[in-house]
Amino acid sequence: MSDVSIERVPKGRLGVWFLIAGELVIFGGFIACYALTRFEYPEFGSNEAAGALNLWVGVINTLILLVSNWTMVVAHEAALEKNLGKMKSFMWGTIILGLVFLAIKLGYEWPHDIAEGHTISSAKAIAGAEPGSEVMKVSLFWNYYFLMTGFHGLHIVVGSLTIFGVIVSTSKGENLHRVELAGAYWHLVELVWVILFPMFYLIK
Amino acid sequence: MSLLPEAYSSVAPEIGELFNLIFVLTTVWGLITAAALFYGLFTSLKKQGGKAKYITGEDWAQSKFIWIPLVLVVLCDFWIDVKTAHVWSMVEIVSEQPQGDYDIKIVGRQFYWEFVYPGPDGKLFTEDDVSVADGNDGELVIPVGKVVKLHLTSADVLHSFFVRQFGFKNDVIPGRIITRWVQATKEGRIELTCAEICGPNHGTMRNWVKIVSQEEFDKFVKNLNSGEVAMVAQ
Amino acid sequence: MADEKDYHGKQNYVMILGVIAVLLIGMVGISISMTGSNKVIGIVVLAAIQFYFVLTNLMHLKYEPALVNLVAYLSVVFILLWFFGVAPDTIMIPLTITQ
Amino acid sequence: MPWWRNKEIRMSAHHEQSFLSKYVFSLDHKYIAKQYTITGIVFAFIGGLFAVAFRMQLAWPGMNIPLVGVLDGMKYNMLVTNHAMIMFFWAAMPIMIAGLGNFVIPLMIGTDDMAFPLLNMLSYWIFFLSAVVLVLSFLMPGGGAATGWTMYPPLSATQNIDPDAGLIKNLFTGGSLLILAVALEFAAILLGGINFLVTTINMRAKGMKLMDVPVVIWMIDLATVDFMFSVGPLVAGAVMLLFDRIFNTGFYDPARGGDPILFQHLFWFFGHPEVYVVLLPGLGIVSEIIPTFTRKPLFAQRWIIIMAVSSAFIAMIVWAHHQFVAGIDPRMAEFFSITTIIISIPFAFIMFALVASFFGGQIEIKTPMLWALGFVVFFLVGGVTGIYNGSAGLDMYLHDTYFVVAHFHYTLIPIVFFGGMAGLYYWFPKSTGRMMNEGLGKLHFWLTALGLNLFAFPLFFSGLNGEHRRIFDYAAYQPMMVDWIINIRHMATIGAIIIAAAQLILFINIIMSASSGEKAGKNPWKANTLEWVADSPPPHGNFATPPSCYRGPYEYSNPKRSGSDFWPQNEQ
Repeated sequence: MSDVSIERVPKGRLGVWFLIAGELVIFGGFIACYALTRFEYPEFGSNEAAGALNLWVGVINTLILLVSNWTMVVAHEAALEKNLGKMKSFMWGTIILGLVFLAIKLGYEWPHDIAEGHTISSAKAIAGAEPGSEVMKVSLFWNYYFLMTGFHGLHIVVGSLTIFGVIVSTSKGENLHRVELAGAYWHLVELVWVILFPMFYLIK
Repeated sequence: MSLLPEAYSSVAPEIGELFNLIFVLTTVWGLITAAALFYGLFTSLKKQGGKAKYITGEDWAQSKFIWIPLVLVVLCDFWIDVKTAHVWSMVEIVSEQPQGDYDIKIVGRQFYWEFVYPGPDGKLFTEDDVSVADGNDGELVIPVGKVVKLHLTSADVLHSFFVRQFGFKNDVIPGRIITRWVQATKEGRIELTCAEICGPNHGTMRNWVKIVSQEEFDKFVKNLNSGEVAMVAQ
Repeated sequence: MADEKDYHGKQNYVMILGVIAVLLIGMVGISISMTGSNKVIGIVVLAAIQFYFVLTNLMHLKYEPALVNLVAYLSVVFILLWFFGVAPDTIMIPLTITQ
Repeated sequence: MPWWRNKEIRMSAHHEQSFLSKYVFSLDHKYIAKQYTITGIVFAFIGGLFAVAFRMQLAWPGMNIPLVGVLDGMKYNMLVTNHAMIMFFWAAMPIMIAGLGNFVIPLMIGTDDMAFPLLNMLSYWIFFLSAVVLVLSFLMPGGGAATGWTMYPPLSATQNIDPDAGLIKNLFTGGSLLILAVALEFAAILLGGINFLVTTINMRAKGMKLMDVPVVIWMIDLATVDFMFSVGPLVAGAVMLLFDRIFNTGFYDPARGGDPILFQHLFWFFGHPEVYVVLLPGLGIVSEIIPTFTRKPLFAQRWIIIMAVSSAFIAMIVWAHHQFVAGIDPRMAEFFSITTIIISIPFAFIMFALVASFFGGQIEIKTPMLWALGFVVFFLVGGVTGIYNGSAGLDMYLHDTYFVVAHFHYTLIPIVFFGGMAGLYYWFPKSTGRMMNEGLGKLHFWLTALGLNLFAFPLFFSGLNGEHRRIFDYAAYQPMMVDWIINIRHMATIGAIIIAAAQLILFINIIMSASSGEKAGKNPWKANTLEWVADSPPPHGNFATPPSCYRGPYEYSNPKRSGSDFWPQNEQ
């Protein structure tokens, strides 16, 4: 009864890939819904909606996430070389970069948007607005924006916790394969972001 | 006797034919399968000292007994598909619908139906449309033999416009106007119901469709325009 | 996992990240310069390439056996199926509000 | 390191387990299976009582129903909604997927436990949490959700909602909590499903090729795959619906540019494969039992598996046949109508193959076989009536009538109830070590079958006559108040009551047999698959020595085998 199947896939990796597939379908649901609505309403690109997002902050955030993925793969290589010190420090680097990403999103972008009156609970924004008017559709854009970036942020938190757990559980150099599994989950966050970023920031 | 209610619209008989086709095919297949099942069951019950045959069904000599019926099933499916496409496109696809003689807008509301008739200008979707809601003489009145375009929409939640004798139903959806057509074939007074759950009083959301002769219908329209039927505020 | 070490070949991650960063800059450039539908198309194409790059190189999908590839790509395929199944009756039907 | 990490400790049959780690937070797949199954049966009984309650209202309007009182429209809708919700997500899913899979997969592929025991336990306790949230949702002010189990917005997005009341108050309403409970339930089954797939792929006994894996495990894994790929959009849609309720967003509000149809697509993209998620394991159970009791191989086993795979794929592209009359694009509707009719082909093949398996056998009708026969016969009725609804042109008329109700009760009751009972009677000796009482079992079957047909068959005719669903009192509808339709309502109600009452026999049988049934040996049914190699009940760690597999699971009456008419997979 070996843990490695005829396809030579260790069970941990197989499980993580099934998990990733499930997550991809969930995110895919959100993304498809947004895309359908986006195609329906050009209003989503107006300066009140997508135009109001700060493109350059978004670019900086994307680069931060990219670098965090690089640190993660380096950590994985270190794990293959059984270089525990390097591995651990790079995983900490990943966590910190992830938190910086969150800090920028939750600490700067969201407050900035909310200060401009774009909140997820759009009751105030649409008060007295004509049904089906542009104001309404703009508020729908912000609903999607907060929902999906929030969901993505949630995955960054979960990923960071996972990596932290891996740091703890690999401290004595056992079950190093978990580094790659945590890494795969972390790359999922990037995978989703490379779709979310252009959808919200670039297609105006 | 037919299992479906009496047909009042030009499409209902077509739907009845489709039903009969499917009814015959599925019943025949179901009976054949059941007969085979019970035959096989009762002819091969456990006997003392008997030994079961070793049949894997892998080679053609054995598996042809289910491949050939399967091919026949596929043919029947194809038959049903063709007939279905015919009926469906006749009723639903807008480009294949006949020219309408008269337009009526039907608005589903919790928990009653509102019927909007064209005003004096004879056109729907203009200011002078006359709205007749449940309560005051609020039945849907349509002329017999004419193609009436029904523009279905809703003001709050999902409802479903369902007249049994017309043979079709359609959900009414807030934010959309769905156009269906009906050509009544005989006069009468038949029931209009809501077939999509729309809240606690869904069970009471019903009304009548009154199919009248052309003269009566003209009279009805005149009354509408002269305002004898009370207007219902939006 | 005994076979963990010889599971992957070495690859130059700096270059991969460089490619992704270049694609990112390209997308930003398109969104600033172009307009209309070619802008959307260009951005979508570049995003798809990025997606593919992250999936294969960062997530090491290109080293995984067929089974895992199947699982990963099926999830994308089914979402596309859903999208194109729904598109005809959300995009093409205009919304009209009844009070 | 923690004790569950250590395979040696975990799997040794003799290590001491505290009461908590043995029965409550157990990591043993057999106990988790029992937990799932028992929870499922309890909820099935609750859901059944709901059904009896509103059936009584339909038969005798305005009567004072015991435990429920006099129903009004709201209460009636609430009972209907939660009957469907409970039966699907808290009875069918835990019993047919989680309970069955957890019990049979490791035993049948000859391994000691699931791939991730901790994940397995986690999955059950998330499921338990979801069940608690579900029960809470009934107790909220304004009662539970009353929007139909499909939760179509805008109704479900606005019911019991006060936009100014704020997040917490709107979260603690029946509808919101129901959505939350469903989401938790999905998470639980998803974790369990990952576990099943990894276990089947990685931990098969030595020499077990994919085609040697018993059909039931193929079916469970296919169901899991369908679930995994289809549930995503609904999770997304449920979160959006929840936000519509608690954050006052406008995803499904047409006035704000949202679209109610979007939710229907999200829902049915999951909702249709969901039917196959519970159907395939039922077919699997039956295709285990039929070879065992006919003493001959399963007819065209390889092709049954291939057809099941293809049906699992087609099931993902038929979802919109639930929306023919929902105002979707007519051309798409034609496409979906064709795919829907096409899906009858694989299932026609499987039914033919099951029937062909009878011919030339030595059939011994023990209780499990009786339930399996019931499955085949009644599922035939449900299957052929599916064609009526699949044909778009006819569904225009039949949609949302009692014809649909009769159809899906004729599919789901055979699948979940008869299939599940067949499995219960078949594997009960393995899981408890004692046989179940044959006489009580047969009585249970005949009463249930009588109840089913009395309940569901007449509804076909009232449905064809246009009686539409979810009406709590037909007094207003004169065409629906003619005598024969009223009689049909009475018959259906009596049938439902008979089904509910018949389950008392099951409880008596389980309790009696588990305590004082006759001892079952290792292999009471003389079956081939690997679970019958282990002791009954299997010890912690299942097999004394890991078995290895030499041939397919259905080698009955093989002429090469002299002496006995069965040839266990693990014997040379």
